[in-house]
Amino acid sequence: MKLVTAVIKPHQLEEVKEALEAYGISGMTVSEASGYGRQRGHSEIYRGAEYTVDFVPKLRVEVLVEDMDSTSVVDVIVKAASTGRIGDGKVWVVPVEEVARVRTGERGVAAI
Amino acid sequence: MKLVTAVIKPHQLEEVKEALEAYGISGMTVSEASGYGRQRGHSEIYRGAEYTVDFVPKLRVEVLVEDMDSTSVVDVIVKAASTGRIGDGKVWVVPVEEVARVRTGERGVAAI
Amino acid sequence: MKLVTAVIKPHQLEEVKEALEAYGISGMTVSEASGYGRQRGHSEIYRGAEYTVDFVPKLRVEVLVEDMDSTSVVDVIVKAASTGRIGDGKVWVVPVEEVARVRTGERGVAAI
Amino acid sequence: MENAIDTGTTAWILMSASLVLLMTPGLALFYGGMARSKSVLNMMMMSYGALGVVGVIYVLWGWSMSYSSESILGIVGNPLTYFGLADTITDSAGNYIVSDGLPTIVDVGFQVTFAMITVALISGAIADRARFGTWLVFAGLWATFAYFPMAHMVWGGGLLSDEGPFGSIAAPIDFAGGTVVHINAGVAALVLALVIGARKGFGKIGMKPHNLPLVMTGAGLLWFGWFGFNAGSAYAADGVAGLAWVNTTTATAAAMLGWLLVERFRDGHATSLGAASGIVAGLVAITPAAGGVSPVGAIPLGLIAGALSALAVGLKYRFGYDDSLDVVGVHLVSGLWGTVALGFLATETGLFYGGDFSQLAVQILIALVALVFSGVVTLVIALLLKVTMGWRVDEDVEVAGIDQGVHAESAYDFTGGGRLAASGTTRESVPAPSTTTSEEARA
Amino acid sequence: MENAIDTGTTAWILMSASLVLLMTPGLALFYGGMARSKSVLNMMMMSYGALGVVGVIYVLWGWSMSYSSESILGIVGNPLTYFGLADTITDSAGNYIVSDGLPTIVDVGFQVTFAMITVALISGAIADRARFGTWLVFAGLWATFAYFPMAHMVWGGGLLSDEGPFGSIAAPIDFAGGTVVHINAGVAALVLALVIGARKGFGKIGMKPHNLPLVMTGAGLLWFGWFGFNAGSAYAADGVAGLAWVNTTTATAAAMLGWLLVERFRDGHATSLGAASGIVAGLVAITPAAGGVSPVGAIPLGLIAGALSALAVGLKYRFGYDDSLDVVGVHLVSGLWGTVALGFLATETGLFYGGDFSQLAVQILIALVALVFSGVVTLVIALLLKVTMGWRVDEDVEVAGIDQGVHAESAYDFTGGGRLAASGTTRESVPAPSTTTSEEARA
Amino acid sequence: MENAIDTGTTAWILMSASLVLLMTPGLALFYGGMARSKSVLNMMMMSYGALGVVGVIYVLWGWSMSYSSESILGIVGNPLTYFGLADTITDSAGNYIVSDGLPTIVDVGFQVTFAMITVALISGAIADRARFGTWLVFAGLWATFAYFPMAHMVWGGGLLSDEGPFGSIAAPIDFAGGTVVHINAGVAALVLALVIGARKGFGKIGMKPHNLPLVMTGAGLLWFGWFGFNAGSAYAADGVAGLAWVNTTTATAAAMLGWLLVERFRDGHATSLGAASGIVAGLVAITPAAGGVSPVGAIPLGLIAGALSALAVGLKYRFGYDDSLDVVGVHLVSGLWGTVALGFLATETGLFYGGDFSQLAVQILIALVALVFSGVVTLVIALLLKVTMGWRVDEDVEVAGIDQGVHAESAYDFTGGGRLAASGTTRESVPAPSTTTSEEARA
Ligand SMILES: Nc1ncnc2c1ncn2[C@@H]1O[C@H](COP(=O)(O)OP(=O)(O)O)[C@@H](O)[C@H]1O
Ligand SMILES: Nc1ncnc2c1ncn2[C@@H]1O[C@H](COP(=O)(O)OP(=O)(O)O)[C@@H](O)[C@H]1O
Ligand SMILES: Nc1ncnc2c1ncn2[C@@H]1O[C@H](COP(=O)(O)OP(=O)(O)O)[C@@H](O)[C@H]1O
Repeated sequence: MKLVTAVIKPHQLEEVKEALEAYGISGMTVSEASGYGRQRGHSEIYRGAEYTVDFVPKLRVEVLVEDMDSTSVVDVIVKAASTGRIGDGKVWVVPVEEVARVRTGERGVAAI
Repeated sequence: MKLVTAVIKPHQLEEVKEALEAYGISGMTVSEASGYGRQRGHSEIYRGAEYTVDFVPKLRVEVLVEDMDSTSVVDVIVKAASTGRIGDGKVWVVPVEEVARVRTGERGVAAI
Repeated sequence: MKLVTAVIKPHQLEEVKEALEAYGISGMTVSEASGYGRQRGHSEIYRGAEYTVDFVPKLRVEVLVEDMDSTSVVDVIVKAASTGRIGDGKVWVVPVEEVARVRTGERGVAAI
Repeated sequence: MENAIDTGTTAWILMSASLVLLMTPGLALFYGGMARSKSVLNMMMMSYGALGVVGVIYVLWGWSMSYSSESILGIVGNPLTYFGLADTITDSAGNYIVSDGLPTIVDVGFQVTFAMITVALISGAIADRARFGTWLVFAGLWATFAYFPMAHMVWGGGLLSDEGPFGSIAAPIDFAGGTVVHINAGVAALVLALVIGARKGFGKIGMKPHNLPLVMTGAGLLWFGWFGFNAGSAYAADGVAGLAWVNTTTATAAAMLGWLLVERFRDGHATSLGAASGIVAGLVAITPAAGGVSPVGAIPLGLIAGALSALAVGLKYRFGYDDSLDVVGVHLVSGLWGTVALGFLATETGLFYGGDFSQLAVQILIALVALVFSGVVTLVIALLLKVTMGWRVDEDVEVAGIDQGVHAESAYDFTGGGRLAASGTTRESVPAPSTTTSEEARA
Repeated sequence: MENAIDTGTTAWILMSASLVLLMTPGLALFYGGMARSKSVLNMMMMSYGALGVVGVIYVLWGWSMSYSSESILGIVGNPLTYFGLADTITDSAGNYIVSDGLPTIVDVGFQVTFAMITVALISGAIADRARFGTWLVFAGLWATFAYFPMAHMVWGGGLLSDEGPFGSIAAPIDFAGGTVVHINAGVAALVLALVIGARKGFGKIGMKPHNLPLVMTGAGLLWFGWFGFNAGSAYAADGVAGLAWVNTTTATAAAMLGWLLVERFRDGHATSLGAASGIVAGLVAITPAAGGVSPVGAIPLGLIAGALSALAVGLKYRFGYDDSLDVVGVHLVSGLWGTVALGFLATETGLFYGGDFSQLAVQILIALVALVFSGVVTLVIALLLKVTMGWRVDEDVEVAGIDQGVHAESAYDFTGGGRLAASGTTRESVPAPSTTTSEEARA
Repeated sequence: MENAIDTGTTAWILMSASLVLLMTPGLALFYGGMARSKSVLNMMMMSYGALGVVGVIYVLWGWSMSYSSESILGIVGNPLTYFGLADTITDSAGNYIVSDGLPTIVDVGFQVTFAMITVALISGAIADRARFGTWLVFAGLWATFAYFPMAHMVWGGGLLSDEGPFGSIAAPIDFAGGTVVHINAGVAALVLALVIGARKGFGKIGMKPHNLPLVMTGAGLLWFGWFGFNAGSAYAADGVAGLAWVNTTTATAAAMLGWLLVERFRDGHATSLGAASGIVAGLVAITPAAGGVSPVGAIPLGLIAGALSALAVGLKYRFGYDDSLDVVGVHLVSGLWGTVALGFLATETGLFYGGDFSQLAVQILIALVALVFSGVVTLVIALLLKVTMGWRVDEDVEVAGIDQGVHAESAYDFTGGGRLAASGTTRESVPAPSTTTSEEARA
């Protein structure tokens, strides 16, 4: 099994979710994150003092998938998350040795 | 070494923490997350307009363990996090190639 | 490729960022986390009732790197994040099988 | 009745009424900030609901039950005498009815706000777990059967007034509502907490305030509004109002210090929740005494109120009643203290000012009557509602958060609207009620 | 003009002016809480901006255009008569000018606050997307060409007053501003929403309130401030003020219940946003009627206002205009209802009190004139600004958040200052404007 | 002394006192919102602490030191004359003492609120780093040795009043407290910032406001409360009060625009913090001038105040003093400007109104005396406390957050109580102080 992690722009979540659902994957875990990269942050000004905020808001999406799905899922996410502008994010794949579903105790592919 | 990641219901954190502690593991890193899966979200209504919130609050627990502990730790977490209801979450294991403790610079198992 | 994850003290982020930049790495994803370990939490008191807060605020930094950089990056982070006091955090390395840049669809090392 | 309006007094009572009305939103902040973020809206809604229900029934039968000239056994006024404010606003010639320089309709406005805040106070005892519909019905019943009678007994010439049986010992003193408001609400809170039962996890899991700046803001607004409550109760823009104003400030300042001192020595830390709570304790304690003590007397009165309430809030853990936001510890305890303290500190009749024990005795007696009366009436209403409408929300709702389950809302969304919480789609709601529990299975 | 000051009345109007001024910050909370966290500051700034602009122009030409004795065709006062408050404060002997016991300068203070809040009300229709500079200019123009004339027509002895053409049918009733304030602002809101256009994603993506405790606090402060608005409009500390006070409270309480009932039956849940909105709907509806109905009449008036507005807020989805915070559904609808309801409920001339249709006819007529006048004037100003300054911020700014793009601020930082948001460095700003869009490439 | 009460004036001063009291909670919001989320409670507690300490000492010796008829060298009143308000409330016959239609006890209430807010203002300079106990002691000492004497000198017939040495040049004008309140507090803030020293990381790491809607709410409440401050200082419900009211509004509106204009041109963005700050700068500047200028004169007075303070807040980075929330830039600078501007704009004696230089000279003189007096007294008190109690919390506490370290609280918990923050267990606290530093090792 694989863990596909994607860092995406917050506004693209809905499209990523729908694309994954269309592909047949209906589970994921999302958390808030701040990204640093080519995309610039912004400046804020409080009583004349300027603050540079280097980080931009991102979401971090994690999807557990079967081995054979991993490449396609990366494709699906890349497509759905893309706006064509700098800062669209990254997707990466990590090997997973074991998965368990808490409720049932199932292991392996059945637990996804 | 392994990294055991668990997505659990927020209310179960205390029990997971205590179970891990009882097992002999006393370090972990927790972050907030939102889960999507079989468990339904909820609806909210503002001035008659209905909003569906698809995600449910979860916590994401990460525990670095020695290779030999990983199976037992998964068992411990599954047991402690379980309420028997949909949405109890997932646990997965990923291989770790190197670990370092920042304070001392120790590497490997000693750093956990 | 590798994914280097570091759990650090919030105040050290700026130094870690600068150290990585000096090393030549200018992308990372950061999220908020709560840590549990040797470092103590604190107590709060509301109308005479004491609450123990076991977790301490941490940041979780993720950096995708080329295979050959991973050891040095761990060193760089350990050095920059260290204050010499308990709770300075952990750094760990996980193998990555694939990376994609969302905007361009590039894969592999080019996508980092 | 003289017909000449004193415009200064009228201006002051119009303003005082406005100030006391503001106390209920202020209380909503004070209570709401102490609740958890998943139940702050419900907490605030109980206060706002009290405004809604009492605001309507007061003009119908509340005023008449409180101030009707036809007293029923000295316990309550006849609700029909002035039903719908008949014969209250203008006389047969169409002129506004004026009493002691004040148009009676202004007095109605002033009085309705007292009824509102008193009902709202009770809600602090039942955070996170009460059905909203049951609360609204309770608000109407309790105002009718507990508040209006108490107002009649103390201020409407009833049993606990000068003209009542205790009047022969000494004139009972309740300047602005120690018995009618604070003992009354405090006892009701205790009874409700017992009848409704504790929250799941009470005393075990942490239930800390989610927003202390709101709590402090609420305390600030309460202090501000309380000037209408206390100094307005002079019913004139005069020296007595001024004295009540100064006493209110002095006792409140002292009570804040009293609470903080207890915390500093007991817990090692003076807290902001302590300061806010001390403010309220001081305001409660000075309420019956605002016109009857000296500013120097207000200092120990306040100091002791703050310290007593700081000690009393721990009792609920010992006795196991879930008075969630400490209505008993603050309002009942400081309300009793303020009422009884007059036996010592009343500038004319108190023990420390050369009086004998008669004032003290009368003060204890009226406090006891209020305790028993409010306790019995509240118990009957609370049990009646328990077996009919039911008080508790489902346990699932309590755990997931009453705001979501009952009001279908969440208090905060700081993710900027482009993030998780807004990932759903909007559609106009359809009549069918939506499911809002979070534990049900999809498909 | 008699020269004797009635200090009671003066005290009450000084206080009322202060109360009405507070309504604008209250509105900023009410609106700001309903906005998303990325645009709350801009939302609040539109209210505060109205305070700034109107505060300055009112003393220059606003008072004169509203209350000059030299009326221009009954539509507007001559701006030069009292320009800069000339001949308004003191007479040639240096004595304060007093009218009906009230120094005229106090009246100026009272009136300026009405102009401020009316302008601020409109901003609810254009959340998240308007250039701040254009809004400030609009505020000045709209106050000058829509508000001051309406104030003149209704209260300054102009066309819609007793002395106007409808006066022969029946004396038009607008006690505290149903036409001048609420219909006026409500129509302007509709026009602006149409001219400026909907937000990107309107009706599709969720745009839920980010902070409901702020909304409720705002509603509480509005209620409090509205006592100055309505009871202050009696222009005396007397029985009429008392009646207006009680009616304000009763109608508002009833409207809250009305809104909650509609929600309970339609949606299955009574919400806190509904309670806050019902409060405002009730306050709006009772505004023209505060001195003209009985407290018992105020109950149905309020109840229906709450229910009507609860139903009306859905219209924008049907018709596709992005009146973001429902100024039309609340202020226009309840403002019309309150104005027209007087035809039925006015205690002397209403249909239900034995009057004939003349009051109803007049009320409908003044509402219609206000509708048309405000609609036309607002349309002209809005289009003028559209082609000159432009109304909309860049789409990038709208998406990333107008607070960041326009004001270079973010409303909240709960990470404790040692976390992400503060990882940047501070430096004193240099004159060159900084780039604040988040989509630009680095190097 | 005439004994007839003017109830209108009394109503207005009762209300004004209430309004000024509300300013301190308003200030707590204004300051608290500007602090970081880890120190907002401490920031608010310094204001509330000022309420507590001054509230008690004022009735003991504050009133007497300010207004005793026994002046000590024109510098301060004898604290014993009216100690504990002896001979202040009622005369020997038991009648309330009345002066110019106002019961003296009402005046006491009005005055105590000025002392409270003045002390609280100073705390903005020492955010995030001061021991709470030391602050409370400072509050008492500073009120006693800096505020009460200044009040005596300016308003109590002392050195800076008409009867003082400058009176022969021209009557000094300080209508509502430019010298006593703003210059006094502003200088004290500068001295404290210097004595206590800068926060760790000052000027290097970002210390941005954590909650700007709170800041704006605070500014709104301050504006509202300031009507009591300025229009109440007319000591009557009359035309002067009305003029002060209108001037307060006009100058404040203009100052907001002035600040925003500077920001727009210098930084490219008009900010909400700028609007809130401009409001306060305008209120400060008009304070001494509220009764002495015309509304048209109030426009430039406010506009320049806003612009000046907008420019002045940057000075601390240049000179390196950590006046955390810009008490110097706002209160000292606009306080000086308002005091001196009277030399030009005073409608009877100002240069622009045909007066000679004498008013200007006197205004500069009283400002200078206030500067020096307050500077010296504050320095002595601050140094004394530095060597005795100590001013700074541990660096660990400063870094982790003073709310946690000193008050053992955290301001916010938005995780819903079922998440991280509540994962601990509750237990009733035991007398032993708990460890709250986060850097200590476990076992
Ligand atoms: N080396 C990296 N490791 C981890 N995350 C990265 C890395 N580089 C970029 N990211 C994440 O991807 C996001 C987008 O990257 P950025 O360089 O801004 O744009 P793009 O990928 O379009 O070139 C960043 O905000 C950050 O969250
Ligand atoms: N494929 C997946 N990848 C990552 N996380 C998942 C996946 N499926 C489920 N999850 C996480 O597990 C949680 C529980 O899953 P859910 O399907 O609701 O219940 P259950 O595991 O009890 O069948 C989800 O809320 C989500 O956080
Ligand atoms: N076994 C573990 N798995 C995951 N994270 C851990 C583990 N142990 C510690 N951590 C993380 O590292 C942080 C620092 O650990 P701690 O034991 O407090 O100090 P130190 O590493 O200096 O000995 C913890 O707060 C936690 O976030």
